[in-house]
Amino acid sequence: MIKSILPLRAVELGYIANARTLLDGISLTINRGTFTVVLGPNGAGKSLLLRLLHGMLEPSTGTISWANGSSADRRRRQAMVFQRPVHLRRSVEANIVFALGALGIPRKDRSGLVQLALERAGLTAARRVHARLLSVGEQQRLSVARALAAEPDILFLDEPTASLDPVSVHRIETLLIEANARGTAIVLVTHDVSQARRVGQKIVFLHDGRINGQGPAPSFLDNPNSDVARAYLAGKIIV
Amino acid sequence: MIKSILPLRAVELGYIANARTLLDGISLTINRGTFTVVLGPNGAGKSLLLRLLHGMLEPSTGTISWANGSSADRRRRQAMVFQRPVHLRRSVEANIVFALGALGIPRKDRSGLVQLALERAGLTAARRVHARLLSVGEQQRLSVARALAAEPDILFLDEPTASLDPVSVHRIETLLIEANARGTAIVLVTHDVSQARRVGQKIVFLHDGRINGQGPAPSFLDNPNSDVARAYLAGKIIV
Amino acid sequence: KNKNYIVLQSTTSVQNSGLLGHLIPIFHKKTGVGVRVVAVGTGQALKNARNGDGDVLLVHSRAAEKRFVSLGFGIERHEVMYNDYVVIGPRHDPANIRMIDDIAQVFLNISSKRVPFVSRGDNSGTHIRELSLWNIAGIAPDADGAAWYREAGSGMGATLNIAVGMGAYALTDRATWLSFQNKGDFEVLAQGDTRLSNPYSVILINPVRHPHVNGKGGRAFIKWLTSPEGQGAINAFRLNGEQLFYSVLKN
Amino acid sequence: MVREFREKPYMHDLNAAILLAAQLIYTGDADLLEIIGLSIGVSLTAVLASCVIGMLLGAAIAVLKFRGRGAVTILLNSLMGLPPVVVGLGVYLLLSRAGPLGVFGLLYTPTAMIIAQTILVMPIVAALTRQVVEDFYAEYDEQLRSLGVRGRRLVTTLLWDARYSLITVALAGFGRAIAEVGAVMIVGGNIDHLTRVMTTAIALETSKGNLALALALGIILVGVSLLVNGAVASLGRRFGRSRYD
Amino acid sequence: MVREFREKPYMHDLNAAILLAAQLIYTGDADLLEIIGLSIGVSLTAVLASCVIGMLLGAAIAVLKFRGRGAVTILLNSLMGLPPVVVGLGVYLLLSRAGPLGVFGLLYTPTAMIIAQTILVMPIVAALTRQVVEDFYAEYDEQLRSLGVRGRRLVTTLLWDARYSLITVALAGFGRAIAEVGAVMIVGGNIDHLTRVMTTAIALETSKGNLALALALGIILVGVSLLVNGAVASLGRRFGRSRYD
Ligand SMILES: Nc1ncnc2c1ncn2[C@@H]1O[C@H](COP(=O)(O)OP(=O)(O)OP(=O)(O)O)[C@@H](O)[C@H]1O
Ligand SMILES: Nc1ncnc2c1ncn2[C@@H]1O[C@H](COP(=O)(O)OP(=O)(O)OP(=O)(O)O)[C@@H](O)[C@H]1O
Ligand SMILES: [Mg+2]
Ligand SMILES: [Mg+2]
Repeated sequence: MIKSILPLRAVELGYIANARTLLDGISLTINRGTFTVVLGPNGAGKSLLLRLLHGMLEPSTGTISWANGSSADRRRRQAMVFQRPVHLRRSVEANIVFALGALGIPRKDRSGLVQLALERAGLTAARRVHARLLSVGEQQRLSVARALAAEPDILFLDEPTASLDPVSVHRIETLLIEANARGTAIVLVTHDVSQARRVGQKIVFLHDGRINGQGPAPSFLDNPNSDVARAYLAGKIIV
Repeated sequence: MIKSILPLRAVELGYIANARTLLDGISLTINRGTFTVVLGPNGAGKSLLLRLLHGMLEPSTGTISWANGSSADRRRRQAMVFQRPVHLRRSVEANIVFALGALGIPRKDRSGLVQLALERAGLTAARRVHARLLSVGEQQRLSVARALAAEPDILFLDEPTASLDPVSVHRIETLLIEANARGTAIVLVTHDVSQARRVGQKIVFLHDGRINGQGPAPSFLDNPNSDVARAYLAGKIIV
Repeated sequence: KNKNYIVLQSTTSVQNSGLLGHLIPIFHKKTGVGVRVVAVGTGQALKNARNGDGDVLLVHSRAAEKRFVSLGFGIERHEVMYNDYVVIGPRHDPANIRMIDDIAQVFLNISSKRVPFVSRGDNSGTHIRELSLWNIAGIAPDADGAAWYREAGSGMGATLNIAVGMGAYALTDRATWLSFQNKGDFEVLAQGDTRLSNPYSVILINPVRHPHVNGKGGRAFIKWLTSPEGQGAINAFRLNGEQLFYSVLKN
Repeated sequence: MVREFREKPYMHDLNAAILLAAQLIYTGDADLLEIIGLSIGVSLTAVLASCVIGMLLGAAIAVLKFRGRGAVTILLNSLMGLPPVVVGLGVYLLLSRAGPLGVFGLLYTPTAMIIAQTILVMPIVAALTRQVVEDFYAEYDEQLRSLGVRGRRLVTTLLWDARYSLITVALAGFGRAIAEVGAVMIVGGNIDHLTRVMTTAIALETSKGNLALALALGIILVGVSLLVNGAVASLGRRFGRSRYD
Repeated sequence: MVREFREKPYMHDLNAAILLAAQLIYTGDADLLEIIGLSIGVSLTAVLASCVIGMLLGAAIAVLKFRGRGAVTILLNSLMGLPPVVVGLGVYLLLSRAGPLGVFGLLYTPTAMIIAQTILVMPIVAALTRQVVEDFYAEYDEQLRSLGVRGRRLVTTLLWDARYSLITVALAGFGRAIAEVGAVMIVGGNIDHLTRVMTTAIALETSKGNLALALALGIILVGVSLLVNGAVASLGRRFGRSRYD
């Protein structure tokens, strides 16, 4: 087992597309075992930021650097739950098996991990169902379980509980807190301020492509260090 | 202007796919100007029910009947916001124009309605952006604005605020309440119990493909007339 | 209708050898009538002509031509020229036919040595002649489903390509052979028997049956081709210094 | 063109063909240019006609629910295997003087060639379009039905949204048209200066045993295809295709 | 077969051809069955080979980022327009006694025909597969990259998920193979009882002027295509395709 690939250091990230500056001057460090919540209005650039950090897009400016590991390690030791889950045209179970295979998990370890993931997603009964036939919420749970399955060093989640019922929200939050306690760094995008309060250690507030205030979770949420964030938390931001 | 196509009457609806009974014995009436909220855990069949009512799927058993209108009227006088917004590969504005055209709105009336829809969605600045480049939340707002544009008799919404920031949620709720006040019947699926409390007149609780309790909004939520609903509202349902 | 051109349904040998490319400009210069050549197998040419798709025929299959005219599809049939058939084969001549004058003996040698022979097998003028030559030699080549006798079912050029590719003998008209480029180490091994003569005819497609036929232009073409001038032009055509076609007009 | 190269010594290998091709292009032989022009003209026209008919037809089959839809799809897929010679014969029988359309005198004209190639290419365009549009429609289906989009509007909307993928379909049709010889040979007649196109010229040279020249013409034909494809690609890029399209 | 119908009275219209086709099928002519068998055998084998190579190649081009990807795509699209006669000539030069592979004695054998058709069909399969897989990949791209799926695994995953759409691609390849005559004519030689297939038989009857018989054979060939397509469709249905696939 190699050392954790963390900390992740992003310096002055910027992203420009179609002549629009969508992200600008974002600097951020993610340490082992931390729990970061990214807040911000629709279109602020939260999903873009996650994509950059996860290596899905190349930043237009700035750099992203990891502390350890080959590029293959880095790929294998991080995971992301996308805002719109995408599943292969196969059964629920086969989707998890596939993901484990892709991550290089030895064949003998897979079946145990699959069981665990199915239980976590509450999909044990639906294991043979075609993944694309699941309800939206079930698909989202499958995504989260799949991402957690390989116990990554860092886990990016883009509004993973947006379509979940309250009980499922609670279960996912518990899973995240547990994983975090085992050392997985978590970066979570959400619109649910009370969720941020429940799970977050550090809040990053994004507005219009810039970090517009950040701080430790309870204190920042109670008393944000930026006007925009204060307005947002009071439910008053103009989109 | 023809009379409203409402009331909509569904009798003993059932839906079976791949030998699984997904909906069973659902009877429901939607009157003019009502606001119905459908609650229920992931996979309960909420989206399926909306699809059946909106005519996207044929029920396996039972009947759906409208009070008035030709089949073309019925299509034109109802609208639905799907759980996963789908937009054409064109600009934001062109998407709304297209929808209005499809609904048979005369050309001269369109541009005013487009302005209004853009404002409602908070997308006036993004009108020329390719719709598929919008953030998920923005796409969802576009869907809602598009559906509201033609002032339908009945509007089905499948978790329309799931990915929205709190301010946008508030704006959409206001728009729905306003439309409802103008006479549009609304059927809203949501996982947000406080949202149900804010906007709903009548709650329908769905569980495992069956209606498992229903009633007027505040009283049902405070004191549900079914055990399952009570457990769900207390955050305790086993999925 | 005043078309200033005729469509000539011709056999491929006169086209591929370049004869028509030699004759047509001379004719065009003299009369102002253009000639559009559709070069196909004799069978297809006759069929097209029956349907009225063309004005003049230039083919080489006496029996079929006579039938065509007797059925009223064509008029004014004239034999205009001839050349001859030859047997070609690989230089080392496994069947030992070189310099044999009697064509029947040539075919006997080939069949008795069971050396590969490629037949056109397409019912063309050349194919029919080949069959009659086997008949003269008293052999039924495809009777025993013999592997040495292959029906190519192709035009002359394609059949020659196959013969060269397989190292087999074949019967071909001399004009096509001389103008053929893919000879490899093949050469003419047997020739000269009078039974190898190959006469060509022109026929005007019957304007009574097919009113759109350009009778005027067609007649002009036939008249010119059979005139001393046209006959001279046929004799004058050379390919690599060799005369390929001989006029029927004795001069 | 023919005469010029007839006198070349015997050669049959690929190198000779490539050299010959280069030489033909370099000298800019007027006959060759005429033949290339006709090839492109006939095939592009046929493909255009095929796309107009075939794409509408294919998209309609993809989105409309009707009895026998499965059978029509199988038929369409089968017609991708229409042999050019058979199409040529069919068109010949139609256009022949003895045939029903004989009075128009279209046989042995470029128009006849266009008709034959259109019949040949249209099913290919339609069958491939059906598949492409059906794949797109899976995503749009409910949203468009919800909006009440039906019939002609549904078909054109999907064709427009699938336009970048349909370029490849059109190019497949073009490839089929520009390369085929059986149909144009029969209905065109390979008449010099009138209906001789690249493929019939190649067939002619092959039958003369001019294999090197035939191959050289073939190489040039592939070059022409490359040019057309390159032009289409750069047009496509011009009108920009983002990864979200 | 040939001899049997040679003496038929003059007929040239479609009706006669249809009648003749029915008669041929009814009598179950042994020669005809042999020819049909060879046609299907050669073309199916060639299509199988083309699919193995072409689908892997097409999918690889669709998903791998490399310099010159655009150029390769254009090349592939252009090669859909490879003229059969040219492919036939190329293979002929390779396999002829004087050619580099002459020692194997493959010329004028079914193997030669399979090789030629594979060269002809492979680019079509590859180019269409590239488009189909690229369209699918747009949806999967980020998810699969996030999972670290790359290289061979990426290619096979996408091919498997796109399998229903790729059936149409394979059928397009089959159509091309079963219908072409130029290549098999040159490398096969249309030798009776050895390399005669449906299309070369049709060309032969056409050159004899037996248009009705040629057309009848064409109709039978389309019928054969229908059977193959129908079989593929029913297999596809057997292994079920829901609307979510
Ligand atoms: N390639 C692109 N070209 C132009 N604009 C883009 C592109 N990609 C994203 N955008 C824009 O960037 C902005 C930020 O998008 P992003 O998806 O990161 O928002 P978000 O913060 O995740 O919002 P949400 O909460 O709605 O998910 C949006 O306004 C979107 O329209
Ligand atoms: N065609 C089908 N075949 C089999 N099962 C299906 C099919 N369509 C839907 N289902 C199943 O039906 C159930 C209900 O799906 P539906 O999308 O209606 O749930 P939902 O109540 O909207 O859930 P969510 O809150 O997650 O959106 C799910 O468990 C799903 O897997
Ligand atoms: Mg987002
Ligand atoms: Mg749902």
